[in-house]
Amino acid sequence: MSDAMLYALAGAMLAGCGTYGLLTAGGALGRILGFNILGGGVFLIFGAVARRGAGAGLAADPVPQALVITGIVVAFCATALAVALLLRLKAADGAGEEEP
Amino acid sequence: MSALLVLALTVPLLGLVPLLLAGPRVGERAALAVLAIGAGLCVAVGVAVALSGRALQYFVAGLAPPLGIGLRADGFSAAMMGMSALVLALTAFYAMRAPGAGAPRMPPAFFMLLLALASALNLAFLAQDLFTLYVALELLTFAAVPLVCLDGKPGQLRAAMTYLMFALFGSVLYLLGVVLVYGQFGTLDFARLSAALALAPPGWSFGAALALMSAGLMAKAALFPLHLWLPPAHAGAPPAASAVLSAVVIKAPLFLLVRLWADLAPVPMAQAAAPVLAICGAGAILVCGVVALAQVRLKLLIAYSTAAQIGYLGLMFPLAAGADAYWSALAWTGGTLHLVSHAFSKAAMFMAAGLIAEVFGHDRLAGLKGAARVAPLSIAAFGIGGLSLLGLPPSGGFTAKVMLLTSALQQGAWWIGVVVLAGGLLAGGYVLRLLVLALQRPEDGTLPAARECGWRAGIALALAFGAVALGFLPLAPLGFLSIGRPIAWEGLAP
Amino acid sequence: MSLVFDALAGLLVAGAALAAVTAAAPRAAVIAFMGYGVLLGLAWARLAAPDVALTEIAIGSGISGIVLLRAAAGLPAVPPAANRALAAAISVAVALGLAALVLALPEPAPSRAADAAAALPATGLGNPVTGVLLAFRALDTLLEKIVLLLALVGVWALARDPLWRGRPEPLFAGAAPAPSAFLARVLVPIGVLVGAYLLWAGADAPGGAFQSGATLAAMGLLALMAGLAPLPRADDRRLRLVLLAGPFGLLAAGFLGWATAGAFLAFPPGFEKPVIKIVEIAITASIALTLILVVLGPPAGEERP
Amino acid sequence: MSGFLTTPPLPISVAPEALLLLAIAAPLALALAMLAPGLRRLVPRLLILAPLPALVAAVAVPRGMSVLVAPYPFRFTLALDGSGALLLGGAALLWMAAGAYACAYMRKDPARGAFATWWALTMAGSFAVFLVADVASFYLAYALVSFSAFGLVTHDDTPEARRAGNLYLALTVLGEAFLIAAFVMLASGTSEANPLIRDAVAALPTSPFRSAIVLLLLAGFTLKMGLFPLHVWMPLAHAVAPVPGSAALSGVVVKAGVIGLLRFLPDGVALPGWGEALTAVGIFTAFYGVALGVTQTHPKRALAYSTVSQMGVVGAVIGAALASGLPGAFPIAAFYAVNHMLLKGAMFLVAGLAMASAPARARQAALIAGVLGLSLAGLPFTGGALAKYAIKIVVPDGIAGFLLTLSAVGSALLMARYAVLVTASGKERQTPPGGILLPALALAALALAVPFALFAPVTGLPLAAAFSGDALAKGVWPVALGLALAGLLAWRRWPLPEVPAGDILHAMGPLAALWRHTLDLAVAADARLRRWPVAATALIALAALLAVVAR
Repeated sequence: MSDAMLYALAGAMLAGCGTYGLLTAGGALGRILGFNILGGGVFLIFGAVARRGAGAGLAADPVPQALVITGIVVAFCATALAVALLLRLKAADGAGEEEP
Repeated sequence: MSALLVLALTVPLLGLVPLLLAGPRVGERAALAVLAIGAGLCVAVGVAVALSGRALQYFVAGLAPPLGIGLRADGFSAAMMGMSALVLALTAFYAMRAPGAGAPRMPPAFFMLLLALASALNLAFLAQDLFTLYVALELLTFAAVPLVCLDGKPGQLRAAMTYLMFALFGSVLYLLGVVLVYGQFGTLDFARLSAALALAPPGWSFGAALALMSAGLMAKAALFPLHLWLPPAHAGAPPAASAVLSAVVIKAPLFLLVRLWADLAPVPMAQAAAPVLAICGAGAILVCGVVALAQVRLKLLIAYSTAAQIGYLGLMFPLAAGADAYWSALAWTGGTLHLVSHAFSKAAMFMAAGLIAEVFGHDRLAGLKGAARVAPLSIAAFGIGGLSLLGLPPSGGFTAKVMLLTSALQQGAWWIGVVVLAGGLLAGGYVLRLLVLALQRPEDGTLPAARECGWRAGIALALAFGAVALGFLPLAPLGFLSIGRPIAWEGLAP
Repeated sequence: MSLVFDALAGLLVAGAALAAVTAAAPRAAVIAFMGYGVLLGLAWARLAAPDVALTEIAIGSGISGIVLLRAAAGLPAVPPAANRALAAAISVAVALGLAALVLALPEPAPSRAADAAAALPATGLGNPVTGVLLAFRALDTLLEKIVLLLALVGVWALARDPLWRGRPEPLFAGAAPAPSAFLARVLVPIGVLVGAYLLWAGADAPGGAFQSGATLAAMGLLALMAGLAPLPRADDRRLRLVLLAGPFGLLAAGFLGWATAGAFLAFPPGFEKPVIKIVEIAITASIALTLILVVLGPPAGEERP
Repeated sequence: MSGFLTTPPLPISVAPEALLLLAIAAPLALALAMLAPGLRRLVPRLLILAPLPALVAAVAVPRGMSVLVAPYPFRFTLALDGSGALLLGGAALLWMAAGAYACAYMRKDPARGAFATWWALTMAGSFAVFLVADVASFYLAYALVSFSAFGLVTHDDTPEARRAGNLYLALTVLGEAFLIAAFVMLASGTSEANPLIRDAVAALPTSPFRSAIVLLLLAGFTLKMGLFPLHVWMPLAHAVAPVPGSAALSGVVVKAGVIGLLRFLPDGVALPGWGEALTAVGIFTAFYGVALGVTQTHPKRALAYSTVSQMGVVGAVIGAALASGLPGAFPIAAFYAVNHMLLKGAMFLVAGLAMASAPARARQAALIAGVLGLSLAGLPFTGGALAKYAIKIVVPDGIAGFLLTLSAVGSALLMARYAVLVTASGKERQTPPGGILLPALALAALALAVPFALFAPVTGLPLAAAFSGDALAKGVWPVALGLALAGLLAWRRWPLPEVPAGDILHAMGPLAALWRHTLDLAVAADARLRRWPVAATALIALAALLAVVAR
């Protein structure tokens, strides 16, 4: 068992945690957290894939690592958009805005 | 010629600059111009593909896969690009100076999101790298979600939230599939993967990766039973937004679903998975079709109709993966044609619904009696677009349905034929419901004094006639759609 | 020994994640999530991915944390929507299925490390991850910048109509306490220096535009929270120019490369490094500003100071 | 056989091809003209002339002529054969007379423009179904005539009209589904995607899908003809339309179903089993229509049930031809249909005339109605007797033949009922709109006369054959018996409780409940599936399922 495999398994565990969050969350915030954790698990597995691909003098395959960085940014954008929606919804509900 | 691919991706983005820096008027004009040019570029890609009979390809940064990213337009891509660019450009004109638009926020926001959609769609149709496609899908989602809640009503915000969260769930599953593919093959390029798969039959883990990607795409396309977000989102959005969301946005994940199973997956694997996709499609057609009949609001009816109509693509998979080359190709053409003609019909129908709602101030079906008197062009656009959904000739919907039926029949898939026919019956129910009401005599004093906006109804009508025009295609596999299949890079050792 | 450490780290991350998804109170869940982010950064460092580790800590934990904390403020605890036992069973099945999938990954692992190492010298860069991001897969990076810009457009589109041009709400209600203002005065310059270093070093060592931009954004947010700078207006022309500089700078460089090197997003031969450097600076500025604005949320009116 | 079926009475040499196209294009052009505000006022008058090219085509275009209007891949082809010419000519006459009638009848109707549009579209569709020779165009023409007729049914926009219209539309969509399935299977027997009907039908007897095709064709076309149990829409729809609309619906639109059977079933080839089944359904319908028709208290509903009954006869004739494989039988069925077309059209116009007149005038109209009715029942020396005689060629003596003869008793009874209802339909102090009398009389005269001109060319027998003593005897007794029965019933003050129009529809309560249940079930299932935890679980389950099957 290599360190990469250990972290891949940790990634699988994170994905399970994230799935649990996405399934059980009663509100949007819980789902956002679940999505982030599930995503984190997927990224971690990708990181393990990168580590397994070490070679040619590099400690890891740089391609998956770069993809993970892009993925983290995209996930952050998703989080920010979801939170903005959440806050707007909270304000709308709080202000008693209703459908016409 | 290949330069067209890069331009199709980047030109729509250029429109963002004036929208962010200049005044709303200039920005809006620039956006319209850019979308019109974008449509021209997409049509040019189609012409170039048709004339050369080969796929156009481009390596970004001059670097071939596996390290670099390739763009490639085959016949299928080009058809989808042309369709989506036309719908987007016409939608932009439709949305121009729409009354009641929440100035000063909505027009620039709408056009920025529309431009991003244009670019993201082209990327989804062109990119040959699974991860780049992930970014394209995310870009698409982030442009689509704010469109849903552009009016800012609580119901729309809730719909947008559900849409965003479910789409994100789908994205993560898609990405998980991508990760597993990279872990197994060390490349994410379609052509490279095809070559690798041809060398050695893949194991179960490749099937799992495909399954994860497909489930994610189905969530983003709202294919039954994953359609929870579609009806409220598409029904709640402003009409112009609904038109693009229903007509083109969900087509990108569907397109990729076809790519994965028809172009990438080895045939035995595709054959094994196809029934599952077909059952989802049948569920969509039957359940969402029946639920559409129960709707009391026009836009919800149209939204459920979208959820039902995408089911036809699901039905295509077992037929297109069949053993006989001709009948498979016929089903493939039928499925693709359905994607395209549904886009034209649905855009026309949502635009018409928007104009009708503008005239009446609501979209409750029971209150739309006599609508043909105050919004004749809109009703005509809805009706003509709807005829295609019903499968009446001449229309793209008719041709597509006949192709699917013929293929189902020839391959002995009776149940698919029955579902196709039942779908037509249900479509008849929900399309004719409005038409019948619109032709009735209104109760005294219920007819509004306002009249429809003629030129915007004209745009809807033009789109509806687009769906009709597709009915003049021959009832045979379309050569154009098979240009560039199977996927391979020319001039590159496998 | 190191395997034990790795196993422990993995379990810790998973534990923090579990705490985040099971916590009843939103605030507690977010704090657990931030802890999870830091631990995940540690895992990335152990996976020989310092660039990812920096990104994860800065964005995945840091700025996401601020955003989520803001969302959690005043949010009531919501009871779970689904049958917990069933959800737990599904989640365990997902984890086990994924574990089986990763264990089935082929040996030896396919890798692009050799290709990347071979192509790297042509770019003049020393950090292979930066090379992938800015040279080999610059298209992804360009699109990622557009995604970021679009997220901001999406956030802004949530403003109420008449307030669309104004300033956002303050991050946290109430005036900043004096100690935090003092802390900010000390921390911000240091943070800016760190950010600048990350950008400079990113070409050859771990670091790069994104990590640097995220650090700068964090400093900017700190300064705003401490009241050191006024909240920016959404319609400020200069601000919008900075927002556009990154994505469209990269796009312009792409076209320049098309003209000089014959391929879109290639870099002018012989001038790879300087062009990449300039683009990186523009990207960093855009990222920092976009992140700040995204975190601040939609414009909320004219009358904010 | 010679004459009308094989050579036109007045052949023309100038562009007969163009005439075929013009027959369809003329009414279509009028429908389009309704879009132009400047032309709109002219259209109703021009509608009288619009059928003229079709009429000329029916009498002057060489039989067997076929025109490829649009080449591959469309293969939009027009062709004229004997049966088509018969129905086309009859339809053109009916459309002209009814058009003139409508022009006067609808003069004060504010929505006459809309009526004119639907009228023109239905007309174009009806001519097209008689003329098109390729499968796809037939489907289009059939859809055009079917859907446009909806506008005629619902023109008055009363609650009954809406209900009838909705039912009509629902069944029309159902019929289209049957037909497209049948056509796709038919086309699969040829090498063409859109074959000529002739080629497709030639491949039918050997098709692997033969049973399915025939079943679907029968379901689709008998739905339009109103054969039991798919007749439910007809009494509702034909009774609620404005009078000229009813005439067109009962006269022409139902014949789209007849031409469908004639075109898509093989003439001269036996389809054992199917022929007998169609005959049985036809004969049952013939009696069923009469039985329900005699209980009606409104002349238009009685006429609608009479159409059901008469189409049953046509169905039985076609069925007998299929059972025996007798060649050349189909034109005889078309001949019978043309006779019915003109008579039924005239009867509706006369009924409308009476309903708009004072009682004295209505009684005069009832006289004409009676003559028309006697012709329909087949009283010797009328046109109807020729039609009845002709079908005996196809349906020989035997059980079926006897039953068909017996159905004439019913027809006579029903026609007597119709005449009585017409008599009673006048109201004091009303005068009919000027200009409706002449078209009604003209059509009545044509209906009585035209069969005499067509009998010999269609049957190949001399006209005198129909006047032999044997034929006369066979023709008289059913009519006499029917009239006697009518007299008996009239003496007992017609002690028949009225069956509501749509009859078995009212027994469909459980079906409606089932549909509502399905609807509720689907809505509930949808609501459940659209809950977040369910959908999220479904997403994971779907991924797992796909992963398992795609090993």
